[in-house]
Parts: sequence; C-alpha cells; structure tokens
Amino acid sequence: MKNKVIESINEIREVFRDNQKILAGGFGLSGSPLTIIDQIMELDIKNLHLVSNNLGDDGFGLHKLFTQGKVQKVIGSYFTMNNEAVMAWSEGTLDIELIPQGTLAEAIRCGGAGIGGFYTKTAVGTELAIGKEEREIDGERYIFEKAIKGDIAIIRAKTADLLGNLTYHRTARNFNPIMATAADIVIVEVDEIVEIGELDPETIITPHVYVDYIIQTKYTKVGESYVKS
Amino acid sequence: MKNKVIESINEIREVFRDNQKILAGGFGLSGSPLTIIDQIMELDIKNLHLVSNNLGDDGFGLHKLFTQGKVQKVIGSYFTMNNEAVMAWSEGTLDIELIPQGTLAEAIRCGGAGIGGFYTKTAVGTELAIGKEEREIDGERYIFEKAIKGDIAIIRAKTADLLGNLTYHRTARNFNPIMATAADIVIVEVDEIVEIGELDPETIITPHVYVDYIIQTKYTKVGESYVKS
Amino acid sequence: MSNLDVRNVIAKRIAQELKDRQVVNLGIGIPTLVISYLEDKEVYLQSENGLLGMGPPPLEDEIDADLVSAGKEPITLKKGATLFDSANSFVMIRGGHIDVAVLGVLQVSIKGEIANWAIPNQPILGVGGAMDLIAGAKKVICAGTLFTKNGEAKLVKELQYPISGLRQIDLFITEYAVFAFENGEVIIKEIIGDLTFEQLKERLNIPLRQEITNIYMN
Amino acid sequence: MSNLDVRNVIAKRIAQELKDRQVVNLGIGIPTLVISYLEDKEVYLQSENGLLGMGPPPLEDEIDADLVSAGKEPITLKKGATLFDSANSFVMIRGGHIDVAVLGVLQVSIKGEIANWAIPNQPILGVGGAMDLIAGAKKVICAGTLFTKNGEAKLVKELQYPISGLRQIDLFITEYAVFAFENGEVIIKEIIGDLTFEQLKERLNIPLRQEITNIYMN
Repeated sequence: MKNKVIESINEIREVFRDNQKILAGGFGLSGSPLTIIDQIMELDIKNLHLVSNNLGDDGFGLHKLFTQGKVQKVIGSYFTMNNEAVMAWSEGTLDIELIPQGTLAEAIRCGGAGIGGFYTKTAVGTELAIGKEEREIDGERYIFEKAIKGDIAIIRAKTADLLGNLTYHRTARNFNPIMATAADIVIVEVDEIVEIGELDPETIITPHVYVDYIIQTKYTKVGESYVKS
Repeated sequence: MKNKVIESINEIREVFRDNQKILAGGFGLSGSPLTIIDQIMELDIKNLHLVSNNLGDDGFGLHKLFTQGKVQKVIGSYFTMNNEAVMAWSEGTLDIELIPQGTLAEAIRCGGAGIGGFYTKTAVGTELAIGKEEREIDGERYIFEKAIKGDIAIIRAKTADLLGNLTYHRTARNFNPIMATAADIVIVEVDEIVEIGELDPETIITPHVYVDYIIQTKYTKVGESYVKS
Repeated sequence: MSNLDVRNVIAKRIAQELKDRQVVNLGIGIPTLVISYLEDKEVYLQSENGLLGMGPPPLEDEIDADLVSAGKEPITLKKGATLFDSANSFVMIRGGHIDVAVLGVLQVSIKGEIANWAIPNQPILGVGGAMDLIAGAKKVICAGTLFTKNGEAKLVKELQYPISGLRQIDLFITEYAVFAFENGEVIIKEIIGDLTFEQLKERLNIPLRQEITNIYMN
Repeated sequence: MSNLDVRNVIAKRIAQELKDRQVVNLGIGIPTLVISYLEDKEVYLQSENGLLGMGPPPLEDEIDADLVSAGKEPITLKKGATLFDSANSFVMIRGGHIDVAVLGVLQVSIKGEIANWAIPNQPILGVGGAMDLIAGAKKVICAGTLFTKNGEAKLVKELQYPISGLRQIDLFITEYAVFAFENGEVIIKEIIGDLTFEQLKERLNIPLRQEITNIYMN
C-alpha cells in the first residue's frame, strides 16, 4: 500500500506552483491546517488564490501567509476583522471576492460533486447579486452561483487512519469535509494517525478516496490558542 | 418538552391528505419505513405522489402501498424490476417520472437546502435530458434540474434520542438523511429510542430539527428479510 | 441607561420572544447577550460554523479552541447537541429549518427591510452568514438601539445602507419599543423605554401605529 | 463455452485491468463477478447505495439485510470501509472520485458511446446510477458478450439503443477481445477468444485496428 503519510509538503514540492487556487479549511483558526500553512510559507511560490471563509487570525494561519505576500486573491465570506487585508484591498494589492458563507459552502460542495452551478435564494436583491443571473423558480427569486474547485485543498481533521479516512473534532469540522472533495490534491493535517480498522465506519466523515496526503500536526491546543510544539 | 414519539400515524391523522407528495426513504427494502407504510395503508387517502428510489420489493413496503391503489405517480430511478408498476404504467394508471439516481438524491438535498435547482452533468445527451435546459459551464455540458420537496417524508433510522436526533445502520442510511431535510413533516421509524445525551454528538447524522415524529418499528430483521413482529 | 444596560434591556426583551423547542441562531453583538436571559427555556441554539445545541461558555480549564461559536468565542455542548460541516449548516439555515434568527442591524426600513452587513462608501469585505439567515430563517428578529451614537434613527423610510436581502423581518426590538412589520405598516407592539408613542412618532418621523398585544405569550 | 464460463472469462479479464488502491464501482451482472477475480489486489469497491469498502458475501448467519450492494445482495464491510448517504455517494460518483466504473452494456458504438439502460420501444422505467457513473467515473470499462443471443454484434457503427451519456468509454471487454476507443478509432488491444483479428473484423464489419500491448500491467 502506498503510504499517504508525509513529514512535510517538501516531499511533494512538485504539486505546488505559482497561481494555484488553494482551498483552506477552518473558521478562524479552528480547523485551520496551521502546520501545512507554515510549510507553504517556506516554499518559493507566489500569486496564490485562496478560498477560505476568512483569513485566519492576526499573526496566525492564513493571515501569516497573506502578510508574507504570497496571496494575490482571496475568495471568502468575512475579511472585515482583518485590518491588513482591508488595507491591502484598499491599496489594490489584494483582490477580494466576497461570497455569503452559505453560498461559499454550497459552491465548494458542488465543485466536489460534479454540479456546475446552482440557484440560491441567499443575497437576492443585494449588492452581492449584482451581475449575477437571476431566475424565478416556483414563484421564488434565486441567483445563479458557479461551483468552486481548487488545485489543492489543505484541511484539518482530528484522526486519520492509514488509508486516509477522517474524523473531525467539534466545530473544527466546518469547511474541511467539503473542501476535501473539491480539489485535485488534498492534504490533511491531523492530531493522530491510526491503523486501518480503528475508526468506526459509521462515524467516518471523509472517506479515504478524497485524501491524498496526511501530515501530523505540530500544533497543540492550549486554552483558546494553538501553540507550535 | 413535547414528546415526538407516537404509536401510530393515527395520532397525527390530520397531516395526511389526498394528493400529497411523500418522500419515502429506502433502497429496496433496506432503510424503508415498513411500519409507517403499513399504517398509511390503513388511511383513507388517495392519489399520493411518491418520491422514492424504487418501489420496495414485491409484496413489501411501497410495493404494497402501490398495489393497494393509493399511488398516482412515482418519481424515482429504478422501477424496471417491479412488474406490476411496469404494467400499471403501460395501462396508464400509474405515472412514472424517471430520474437518474444521483440527480434524484441531489434534487432532494437541494429541496431541503433552499437551493432552487442545479446543473448536473449526468444524463446530458440522453433521452432523460429531453425538454431540460442545457448550459455550458467552463466548457462542460450540464442540464438543469429542479429541487424536489415533499409534503411528508417517511424515513427509517436505527436510533433516535427523544429530541429526534438520528443515527443510521449500514447501507440503510441511503436516501433517509436527505429526505429528512426536504419535507414539511418528517416521520421516522426507528429500532430504538434512547434518552437525550446517549448519542455521541459527533456521530449523529440527522439533527433533531429535521424530525417531527418518531415511531418504534414493528419489524425485525431475519436473515435477508424483514419480519413483522 | 448606560450602553451596557441598553444592550441588556434589548437582549432580555428578545429572550421573551423565544419559545420552548425553537431552533434559534443568534448573531454577533446584542443577539449573543440573549443567552443570558433564556433562563430555563428549552431553546436550541444553532451556530453557523457547524453546531446545533450550543451551551454556555466553558470554565477556564474546559476551554476547547475547537469548540467555538460563530463569533469565535469558546462554548460548550448541550445534551443532544449535534455537529456538522458548513454545507450542512447552511442546509439548515437557508433551507428554512431555523425557527428564529436574531440579528444585529444597522438600519431597518419601514417596509421591514434591513441593512446589517455593510456601510456605504467603505470597503465591503465581510458578510458571513447574515444574508443566508435572512433568506432562510422562518422568523427574523432584529436587535439594536433605536438611535445611532449621533442620534439618527435606525428605523428609516428608505435604507441608506446596503440591503441584506429581500425579506421583510418580523420584529425590530430596541430599548424603546418593539416594532413589528405587517402589510407594509410599522406597528409598535410594546413600549419598553421612557418615550411615549407620541414622542417616538415625532422623533422617528415615520408612519407608525400602536397595537399593544401581549405577543410573546405562547 | 457455456454462458456461465463466458461471463467469468470476461469478469476475470476485467479484474486484470484493476490496480491496487483504485476505487471501483461494479455494476450489476458480469461486473459483479469481477469480485471473485480480484485475488489480493487492494481495490476499494464503492456501492452507490452508500458504501466504500464492500467486502465479500457474508456467511449465512452473518447476513444483515441492511448491509447490501447496489444489486441488493448481502455483503460485508472491509476494514477501513465508510458509509454515507445517497447524496454523498453521488458526490463521489459524479464528482470524479471513482477511478473505474465497470458497467454492463447493451451496445457500444465505434465512437465508444454506450447504451446500457433502455431497450427501444419498451417502457423506459429504470436507470439507477448508470448515467451518473458514466458521467463521473475517471475510467469506464464495459463488460459484455460480444454478440447477442441472436448473434448480432453489440459493437456497432451507430447505437440503436438509447444512449447512456456523452462520454466515450475506455474499454469494452468481451469474451473475444479487449476493445479500446481512442481518437475515434476502435482498437483491439488483446485477443482473448478463438476468433482471429481477421475473423472479428469480418463478423463485426466495422473499422478495426489491432495494437496488442500489455495494457494491464501496472
């Protein structure tokens, strides 16, 4: 059996290139693949397009990657709290595509599901619907949204078995399971790696078919923070 | 707390009416709400529209309901094995709307999700795409499918807690979790009912918000069959 | 009243609107304060980052950085809680399965339209789940002080701020009154503060009708 | 060869095409027989009713009516198996996550189009997951005897039966030969039965090219 477990993304350096679209799991820092992000910071790549609900927290996670200058565009739902992102956007050095959180989640799910696009009732009649096709279905107004796919997904889970089956922990699940389905290459960062058969089949959230590489996290939780060990 | 547990649908007789659209879980008999179907057979209602992958097995489940004459139309993916359905269709007494299994599943999920419709690559260029809008998205051909919703969903699960949180057993899961989201009234038939807090939050598949009524099954499995006890 | 008091008055009044067994999503700001006034009501709190059954904040030594609210505050799980991914969370929200969404608000129009996500002439860089909740929740209650710091009414004839959705909200609960929106009319359902109906009518300068009913009794 | 033998010859040859670590969906009929020839290949079988990691049939006393294949036959779970609902099963199928779909077939055209779900002038009342698999699987291998009971070739210039999708299949594996479809050409990759290339060409009466390569080695 090919081993999906790697020490660092350096072992798969060839999958990373300039201008890639990277789906990054997490809601704030919870469920964010902090170790993988650290390792991406070491790579000589640029002009990344990130798809993520938000941009980590000040000084942590995707925020670091962004302040390092590797990010050209972010697609997500909430960047207001990130002063540097707001500033970079104002200065024209960062492109931001704002999508309601539920539309973002659905678009990613569709990307993984062979669905080209969908009609949602969210944002109809608002500024975020400008330029989007509108359609009435059974008397209700909807707007069209295209599916989102990525070149690479970097996600966070609790436990992986050696096949790549994943379980998650509490609200750290968030965007991770859907992003796992919607990218060509999926790299997951986990707390623990167990033998095949140790996870109860009924409780596995992400089947192994979606996972390409597994990395053991270097972070531990201390209270409300994640600390590099 | 209002108790969701009922002995029989007779206690909620008023929710059933002629001409309703009923979503019925199950793949063959596995995951089919056999007890609820038996109870619907006792009701004086007619012209039901069923949404179900198939029509049970000869003499069991939805097949019984259909042969009783309560069904005007079925929407699903596979009825070829059901000789009486084929015959009724030929004679014009049964209307059949055939949808690929994956499109059916996605349409029901969208019905529960506030999504009006979606573009799928399945069935493009086939007879099942006739009359359906086609659209090219990023160079690929897709057809438009509308979401499906029901008046009532009758589903089957393994365990319910008293709130209505559900877990499923093996491949009896199938269409049940998505149907739970896509109907005004959802009635679930279960093997066992447990106290709130007994189910691990990480392993609950259907959150209680989707479930209106819980019925203890009267069937037990004996080998490959389900036997009324 | 201090600002803190005002916010708590609004939160407390909103709590009275919530009923046993309702599934409720509380937005950030004043809506979050509602938790403190639920008493023993059996309300199920949904959090759009993937949780139904949010419990009170944890003790210091029980904090789990991976169990947080949509406001990214540490929380706990109540008995019977469930966890799910973001797509399924918005199936619940957009699909019409949330009984009540309680949302902060910048402006409310007399038609019951709301603006709660963006400020004109400023970069629009955050929306979160606000528009999904407005599009999907069965009932929307908005929470807010009736006037801005500059004394401008938030209840206005026409929104000056970007609209959050087509949907007409059900109630706007402020420190002065509970406003309902029915058939194009703004109706004061209850006076809470120290301004009379006539005084409110004068300060707001909008068509207003009073219809005091004990709307929050089950 | 008896009909049973023929079906097993085809199934065995298909098994050789499958590689370690592939996720494979086997259709009903001959495709199901492939399981018997996988030997110790580490192939993960997906079943569209909601399972990845299908194991061999259970012992009589271990049968669980709620653990069945898409053909509704009792099965078992392999170590590392996962269960999911129908929507997620078709995320996997339609979303391009299945490495190989092995499907039974009524007709295959020289362009590699297939018909496998309906017979002309008969009620069309079943499609199941066939069209989803054709639209979504990375590779599609079709299984079938080369001729119908009446001796008509199933490999035809133009489909007379309703088409199952736009997608060109990769291989059509019969008891006589392995046919590949590349750039609009039909290529015999391997002769299995007792008809020569020339004899096949004559009986099929279609443009045909031979290119024997040991295609199934990893």
